[in-house]
Amino acid sequence: MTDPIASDTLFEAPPLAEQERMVEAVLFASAAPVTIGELHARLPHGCDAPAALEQLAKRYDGRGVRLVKVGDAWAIRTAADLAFLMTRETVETRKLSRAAIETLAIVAYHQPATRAEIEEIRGVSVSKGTIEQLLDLDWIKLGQRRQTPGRPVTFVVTRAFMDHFGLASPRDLPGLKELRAAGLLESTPPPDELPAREDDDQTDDMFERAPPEEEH
Amino acid sequence: MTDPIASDTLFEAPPLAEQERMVEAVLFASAAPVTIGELHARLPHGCDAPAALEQLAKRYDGRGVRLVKVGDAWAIRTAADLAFLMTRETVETRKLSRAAIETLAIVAYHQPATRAEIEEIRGVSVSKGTIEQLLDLDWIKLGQRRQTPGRPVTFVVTRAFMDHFGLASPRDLPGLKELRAAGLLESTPPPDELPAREDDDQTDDMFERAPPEEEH
Amino acid sequence: MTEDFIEGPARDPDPDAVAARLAAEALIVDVDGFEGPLDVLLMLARTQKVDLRTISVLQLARQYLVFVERARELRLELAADYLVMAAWLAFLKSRLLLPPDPEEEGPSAEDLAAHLAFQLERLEGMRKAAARLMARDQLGRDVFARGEPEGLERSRKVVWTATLLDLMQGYARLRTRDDFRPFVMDRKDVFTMEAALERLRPLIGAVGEWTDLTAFLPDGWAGDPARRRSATASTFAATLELAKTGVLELHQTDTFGPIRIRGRA
Repeated sequence: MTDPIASDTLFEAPPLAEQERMVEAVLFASAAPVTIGELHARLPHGCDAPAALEQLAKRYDGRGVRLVKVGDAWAIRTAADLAFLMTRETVETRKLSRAAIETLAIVAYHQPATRAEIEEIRGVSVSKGTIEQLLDLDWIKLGQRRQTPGRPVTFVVTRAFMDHFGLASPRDLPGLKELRAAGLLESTPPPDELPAREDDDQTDDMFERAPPEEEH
Repeated sequence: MTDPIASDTLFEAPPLAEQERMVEAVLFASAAPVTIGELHARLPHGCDAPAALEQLAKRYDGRGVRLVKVGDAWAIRTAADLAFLMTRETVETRKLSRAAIETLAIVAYHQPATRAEIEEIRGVSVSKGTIEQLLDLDWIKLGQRRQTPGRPVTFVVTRAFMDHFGLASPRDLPGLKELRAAGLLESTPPPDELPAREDDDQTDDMFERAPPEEEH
Repeated sequence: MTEDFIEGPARDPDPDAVAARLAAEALIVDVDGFEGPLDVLLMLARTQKVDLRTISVLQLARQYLVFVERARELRLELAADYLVMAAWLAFLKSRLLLPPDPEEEGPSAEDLAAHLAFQLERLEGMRKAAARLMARDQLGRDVFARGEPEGLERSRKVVWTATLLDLMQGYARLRTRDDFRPFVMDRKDVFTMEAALERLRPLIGAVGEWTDLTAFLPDGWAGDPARRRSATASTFAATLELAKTGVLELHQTDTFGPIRIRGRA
């Protein structure tokens, strides 16, 4: 009766079910939570916003959306247990770069390996990004510092690395002789060049001073 | 059962009631219509989005918000009879010119339509600004080029257009049947000697070969 | 607005011609409000108060020509489109009035008139459809989307892969790379036969006495054993070459004894 226009045109408030519809539409379309006061201002004269809200809250009980109170205002929100539906991950598979594969291979065959050692074998400097990527992938991790001047950090492969490559232990990595036998070395270097790099010994060697196996 | 991870691994879809909740949450969360494909991508493996949508549509029948179909997508929208409550949300849009409205209608009813066809129907050249305005509103977009000399571009209406005008499909355009029955959507090449605009006259009607719907 | 303006005079009980003339006058006042000659024709057609399918194209042509005539009298500038249409309608009018010429090729006057009527009906149809479209409940005006969307995210996750084979091949590539370094000749410590020949040729003519070969080694090649070996070998080879051509003689007294040479001039 305080609003002459509303009471003139609508002498009676709409039924509660209709009020509930109205509250539902207003809350849905509103860009921010709506207070009881705002609801009363927007709904036809004589509406009982709290009662309509209560009915609406009951109706949404157990549904995919909920009526929630934000401060002194009300809003519709998706049910918290369904939050996982709101983010959708698309997985893209990419091949590791050659630099990353080589660095990983050096760590695997020579672990623990320092960055300087990796660079010496690759003949080029190793970018920080490559090391970081392998650390991110959880395929390498920091080993103990080398007890040499400068105490450089070393890298070792992880359990996740072995899981990914299906290795029971880094010892399972085939040596150069086996690689050659498998035809992975495209050509055979001159015989007298070979003894100088006793590759297989070398690779086996490193597992004698076994890298600390990580617990995962 | 409701644990998405468990159902994912067991390849067992959650019960339909739970799927309905999920669809409800996803549609509430998005302002834009969500395609069936997108729903399936978000819901756990094995869900039947159309069935869940059907149930959900029934549930919202007569409520303050509705489930509406927009092409191959679905959205939740407020009930039109409650528009009077929404004065605060109403977006003041620039009034479209008569040329823009007619051009839009021609594209909608004749799609895919070339610029020459629009001009032939209106009997006047279409200003660049008109097409641009409609493209800007995301109500029309480029369709496939017409396979006629000059390979003219065609225009088709968008999902946003259907969303804006509450059309579940282009077939729901008002008066479409009558226009077609009256032969007014057919391609009728002008006899020679008419001062008609050059056109390439393949106003095939759009529903034979529906324009590709875009992903959202 | 223009439409209202026309509807008024069109209700006049007077014959069509009067209505058309009045309508044409009304049109002229606001010619800018028209969207081309087809639009004007459609307005004029409405004054005939008949279904567009049964419209008199002949009468329409007259109405249009009156419209253009009046516009000229008022010195209003009409776009070329309007004048082209006027010329075409004048032509159509004359053909509609004359008996059909059996010699004449192409579409008949009736076909042309029928197509014009079709165009008008189609434009009218599109106008009505556009009006009905705009009268629908519109998003943001009559129906509303979620005001505070929570958003559906689509995140992209990149999975990096490598196989054990990649790893082994990578390692094998590294470990064998050094073995195949291209062979580079060490040229610093090599005195070539060409150089020795070049050195000996100008000298030998002046050598009349037997002189030890080692005296001909170039400066700086006698000290370091490797360099000395190389220079000695190439100088000896050069003397053999020169002996063959007969410019010098060689002499060695015993095995491993010093080799001496002299010119044969």
